[in-house]
Amino acid sequence: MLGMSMTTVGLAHYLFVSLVLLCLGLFCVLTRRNAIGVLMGIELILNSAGINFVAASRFGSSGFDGQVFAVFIIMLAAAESAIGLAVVLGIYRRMRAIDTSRLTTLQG
Amino acid sequence: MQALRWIVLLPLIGAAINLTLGSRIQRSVGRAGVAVLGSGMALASFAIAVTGFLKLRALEPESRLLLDNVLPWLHVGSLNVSLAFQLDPLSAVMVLVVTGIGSLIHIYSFGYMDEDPALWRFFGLLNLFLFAMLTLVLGDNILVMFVGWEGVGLCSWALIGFWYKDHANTAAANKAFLFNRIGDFAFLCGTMLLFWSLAGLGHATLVFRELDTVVGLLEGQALWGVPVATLATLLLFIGATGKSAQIPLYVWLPDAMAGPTPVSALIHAATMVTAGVYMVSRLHCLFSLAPFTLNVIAVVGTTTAIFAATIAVTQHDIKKVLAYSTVSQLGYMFVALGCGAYAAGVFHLVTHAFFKACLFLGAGSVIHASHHEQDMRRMGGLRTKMPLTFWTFLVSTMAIAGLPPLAGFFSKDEILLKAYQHDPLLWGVGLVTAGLTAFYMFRQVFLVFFGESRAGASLDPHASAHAADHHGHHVHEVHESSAAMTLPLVLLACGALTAGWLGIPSALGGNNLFTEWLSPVFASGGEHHGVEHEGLELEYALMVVSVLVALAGITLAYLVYLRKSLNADTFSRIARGVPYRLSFNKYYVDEFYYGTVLAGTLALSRALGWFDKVIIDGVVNGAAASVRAVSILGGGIDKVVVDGLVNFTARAFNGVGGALRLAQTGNINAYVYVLLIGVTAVLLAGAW
Amino acid sequence: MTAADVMFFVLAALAIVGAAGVAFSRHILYSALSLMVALFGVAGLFITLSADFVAGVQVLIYVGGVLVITLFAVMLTQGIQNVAVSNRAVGSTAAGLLTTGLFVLLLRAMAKAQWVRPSGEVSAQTSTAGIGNALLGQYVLPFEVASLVLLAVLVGAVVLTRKETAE
Amino acid sequence: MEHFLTLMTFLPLLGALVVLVLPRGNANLVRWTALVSTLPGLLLGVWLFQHFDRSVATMQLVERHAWIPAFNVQYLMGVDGLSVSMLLLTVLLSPLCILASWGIEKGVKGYFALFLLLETGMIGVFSALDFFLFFIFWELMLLPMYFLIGIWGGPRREYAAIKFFLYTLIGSVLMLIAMLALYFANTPHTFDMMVLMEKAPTYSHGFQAWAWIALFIGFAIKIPAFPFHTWLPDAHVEAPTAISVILAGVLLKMGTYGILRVCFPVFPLATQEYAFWALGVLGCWNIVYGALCAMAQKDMKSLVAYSSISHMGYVMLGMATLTPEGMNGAVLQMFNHGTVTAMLFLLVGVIYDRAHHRNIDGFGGLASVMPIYTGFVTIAFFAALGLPGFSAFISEVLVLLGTWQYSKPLAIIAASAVVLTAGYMLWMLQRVWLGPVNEKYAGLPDMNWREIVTLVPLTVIVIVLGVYPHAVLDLFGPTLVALGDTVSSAVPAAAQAVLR
Repeated sequence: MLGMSMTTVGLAHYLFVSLVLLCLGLFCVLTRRNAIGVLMGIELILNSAGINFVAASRFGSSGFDGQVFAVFIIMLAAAESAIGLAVVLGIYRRMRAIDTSRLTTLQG
Repeated sequence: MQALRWIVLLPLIGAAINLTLGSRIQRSVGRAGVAVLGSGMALASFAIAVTGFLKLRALEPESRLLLDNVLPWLHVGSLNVSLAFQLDPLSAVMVLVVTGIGSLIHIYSFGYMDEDPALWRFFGLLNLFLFAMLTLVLGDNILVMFVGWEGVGLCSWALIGFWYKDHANTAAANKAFLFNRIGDFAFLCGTMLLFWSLAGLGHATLVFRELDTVVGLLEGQALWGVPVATLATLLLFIGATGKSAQIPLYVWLPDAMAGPTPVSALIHAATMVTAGVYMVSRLHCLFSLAPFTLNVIAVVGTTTAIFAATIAVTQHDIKKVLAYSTVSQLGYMFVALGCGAYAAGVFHLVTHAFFKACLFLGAGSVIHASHHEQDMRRMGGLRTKMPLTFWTFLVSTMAIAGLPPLAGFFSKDEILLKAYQHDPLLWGVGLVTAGLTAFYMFRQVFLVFFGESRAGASLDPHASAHAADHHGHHVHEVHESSAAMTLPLVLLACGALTAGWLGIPSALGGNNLFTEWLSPVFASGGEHHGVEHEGLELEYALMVVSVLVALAGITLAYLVYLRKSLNADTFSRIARGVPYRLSFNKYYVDEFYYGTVLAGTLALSRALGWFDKVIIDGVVNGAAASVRAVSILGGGIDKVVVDGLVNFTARAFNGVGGALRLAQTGNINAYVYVLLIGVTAVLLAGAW
Repeated sequence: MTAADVMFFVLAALAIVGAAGVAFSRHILYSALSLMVALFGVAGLFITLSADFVAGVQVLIYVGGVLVITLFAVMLTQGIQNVAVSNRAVGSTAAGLLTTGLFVLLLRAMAKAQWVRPSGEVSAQTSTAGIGNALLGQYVLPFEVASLVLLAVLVGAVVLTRKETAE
Repeated sequence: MEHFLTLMTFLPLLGALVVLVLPRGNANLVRWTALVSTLPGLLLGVWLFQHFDRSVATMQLVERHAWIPAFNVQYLMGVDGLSVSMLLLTVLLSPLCILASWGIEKGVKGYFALFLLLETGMIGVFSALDFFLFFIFWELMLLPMYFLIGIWGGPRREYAAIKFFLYTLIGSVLMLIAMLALYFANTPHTFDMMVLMEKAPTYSHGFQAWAWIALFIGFAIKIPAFPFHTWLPDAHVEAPTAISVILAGVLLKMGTYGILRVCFPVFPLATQEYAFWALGVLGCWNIVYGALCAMAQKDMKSLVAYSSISHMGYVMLGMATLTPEGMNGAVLQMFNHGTVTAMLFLLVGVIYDRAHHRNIDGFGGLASVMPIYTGFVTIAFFAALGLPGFSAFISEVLVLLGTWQYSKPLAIIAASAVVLTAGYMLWMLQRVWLGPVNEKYAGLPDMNWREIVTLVPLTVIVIVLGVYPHAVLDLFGPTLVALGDTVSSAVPAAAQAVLR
């Protein structure tokens, strides 16, 4: 199945793990009503992307490119969570809530 | 000659200083400061003009031309125009009149405006006017002339409305400017026609001395079936009727009397209004090509002359009488031009400048002394209280009435002679006008200076109560004006007495210096010298007739207004008073113009304004209607259909937006849903 | 099955379980802790991919940084007293269906894809030096941009969270 | 000066960034910074004025870099006489407008940053030679304008801003379509305007026709030509003073500039075909219609707005003639209208700042209250009604002269507007400034130094150009002669074949 054997761990394994993480992250983003929860879901999605990069780098022939991108992803994730959480805090301070179903000021 | 530009520039500098820093000068140096600056510039300009004149006279008659090329102005395509000034015998005459009389009026103004807080503005504008007028007469091409032409319009506007707090004055100012502009519009069209017609012949030029040589080529050219020369001259003449107050554009001039009296004297009697006469004489080569236009000019001139004279007979306002008299006299000048007697027209222009300026200043002196009373029915008996004013006024009145040997006699007779040679009918009308002129001018003299003082007298029921109140309390204060005012009066009266001697015709033993001086200019224009072959008898006869007619007019005035042996009312009741009312109400021309042209324009403007706001902005009925249909279908009746297509577009966007808005829940999760569904759909489409 | 493979399966399980915890936990604090587990798992996976530097970064930044601020945020927004607040999930069914659908789709895409294998066996190299060279060589510009981004984030975070002055 | 134009274009943007990072509390610092950041542009403009080669019609100071090579989009800037005059106008008006905006209190930083962004957009439009770049700058201008009207405007600002935005956007869409059509009409595909011009003879007649009309409508909205003009009075009435100045002084010129820059050289045949109706007759109609509508207005600003419509008609009419007189007159009129109308709007702004309304019938006798102000008003009004001695006279006379040769009836109708213009200008002057003093406004202070400083340069220019118009005329003379020749000498491809 999918070129995945129990004996040699290859690219497909990693991709599978990454896919599971992605889907869980998405699920998290979709269902959470807590803004911080949503952010955590995004972290998961980013991590899954990171796994993909590093795996591709390991099993491909493009040197360290993948790893470099993984580093960038981590960096971006950090930036994103810092800002995201700051925003959440700001919102909380203003509206005393971080429940996304109540944060609908942007409704058109 | 470089000095020419200074004739023009000095008044400009004076104007610039007075209009910008004048109020400070007036505060720190005093009223005399601004007056000296203004008058000094005018006098300096006059001095340069005199030297220019002397220089010109020293030259051979054929080569009398001084040029000053200041600056290349416009050189685009085939248009090549410089800011350049020229002094030839014709412009020399004009310059001397403008700067000479202008200087005197500057001096007079210092006395007349002695109570006005904005003296600096007055002198600034007077100087600006001199600048514009001098540009007009010195400009060496039509475009530079046009600068002056419109410039004098501006100054006239500003000076008529000098006392701008009174609504009537500003209305008169605007009226003057607008009627002038109508003329300017025609002038511009005429210029363009002339320019392109000549350009088509390979001589694109607007320079007068070049025009003189090339306009002959226009013969045989036609536009829309009309000879180009005729069309162009007609258009230019309409311009002249605007500036020189001829039918049909004369109505602004009587209203222009709202300005201070020195302004009326300088601008609306002596100089600006003669611009049309100057322009026609300047372009006489062109006008001579168009006999039809000349006939039109002669007819318009005579009609205006008698028309204005009949109005002047019934007016009560001392300045209104003079204003209509000016219109009438300008008509005379145009008669001369129409008869091809350009020199005679210019001669009358010069003499008229002297006596009419003197009359206006005299009237101003009276008005000033009687504290801005202008109604002649409340004057009278001023002869003894204001002797200098009286004598100068009388001299000028005799001059305008055409009594020998005063200035008006010679110039008017020359015109009447030329008119007779051209068409006896013109002469007849001119003669009647002369009689009327003598009558109404002496009516004025008798009413103002003779008899008992009627100061403060109540008028007929038509007069406004306000005027009576206003004048009740200074009955006794009338006295002669100050030297600053009487000196110019005396000088001008001397001019009115003697200016005519420049042009004593050969029939009376003179040699008509004036015509001779101008002959190099008009030689090329085909001026006919018809005097010799008609014989001297005719000339004498005409002179005698005209003097007799003038005396008759004076006698009538004497009988009616001084001896009172004839009652004025009997005249005004002729034919149930219709002629009197027509004359008194100026033939209702103003009302006619207001009712048709002005009201029409305003109505059109309002209609278009409405059209723009409601129709265009509400665009196309169809679009609006369709929007309405859509909104009715939608269940709501829309009231704001008017704003139309624009708003329809907006509404369409709004509708789509409203639909899309539903998607815009503001809920993050919902957005992610949409995103994911989209991604899945793409994957489904791609991968399956 | 080598030891490395065992390692992989253990770590993968760790990551997936952690992720599931994040996604399904009812308590936001538990979610955060599960996230930590998942992140550690991913870091471990990086090691098995001989990307030791990335793994180090992952641990340092994520576990040490991101997670800590997340926890802080949780505390700050909920108040220390009642951390046991809801982390309720709504519309799980629809979301579950959608994600499952996506999962299947992507899995299928993965299976169908023609993976290009490098010809020779790729040797695992020590990555730190290589990444260092790459970062300061080929990727120097993105690296600098990244540093700017971080700077902006720093400033932005400060601006956003500072005490609001009266306006 | 290799990057002259780039420098000129983007210096204001730099200023905008600086303005944005300034502390919020210090409004004066923001104002001064904004003013200072427009000054280099002005200095560069002066340099350009002195060093611009007036004898040739070719592009100068050209900068060419590949930008998006995949689509052959270039960063291509350059100026000829036409653009130089417009650039000068822009850099001249910008600092004056900043001075005129001194009284803005709401969102000072945002206002000045947007204003500087707008300046970058305007300079960019006038110097871009790549159609794509031109379009980018064109759109770049739109956005700040929208916000400047929509946020800092009068009571109906949102309506006016949206109207402005929608109108201009429709124009942009048409322009975009024509631009892409041109791009694909050439192989290799290109946006390079100079190449587009060279290839002009190869475009088919049908293509020229519809593309010309699309472009024309796009530009006509900006001019604004009847019947696309109704956004203008609304936008003017609602916009703050300085924005009105920029709108009338520079933005309207972009319409006519675009026609001269794109429609004329790229589609000479279509220009020959449509110029009479689309530019000549419509321009003439604009002149008379705008003047009559102006007469009916009750708001000073909307009166001036309609007078703009009227005056821009001269530009269209002059362009239509293709004669050197007409075209020079048209471009000079663009410049003069920029300065004169700027004066008018600044002056209306002065009274609006004091009385907080602009109702023509609500004043009276301001001349006694504010003499200096009235002096400037008189100069500006007489300049606007084309009095000789002021700059607008020269351009109007040139346009009329050119038109007379082109079509006499049009010239006569256009010339008749001198009476109408005098009518509404003087009438307004009489109602607001002359007459008895309205006691309600007897205590208004006269102009302050800042206001005088904004008006004096314009006054000087208006007078100097009336006496020595060649200071500006020389800039674009050769360019326009070349342009006129290009258009009038173009012959249809079929005829070309016969000629060969």
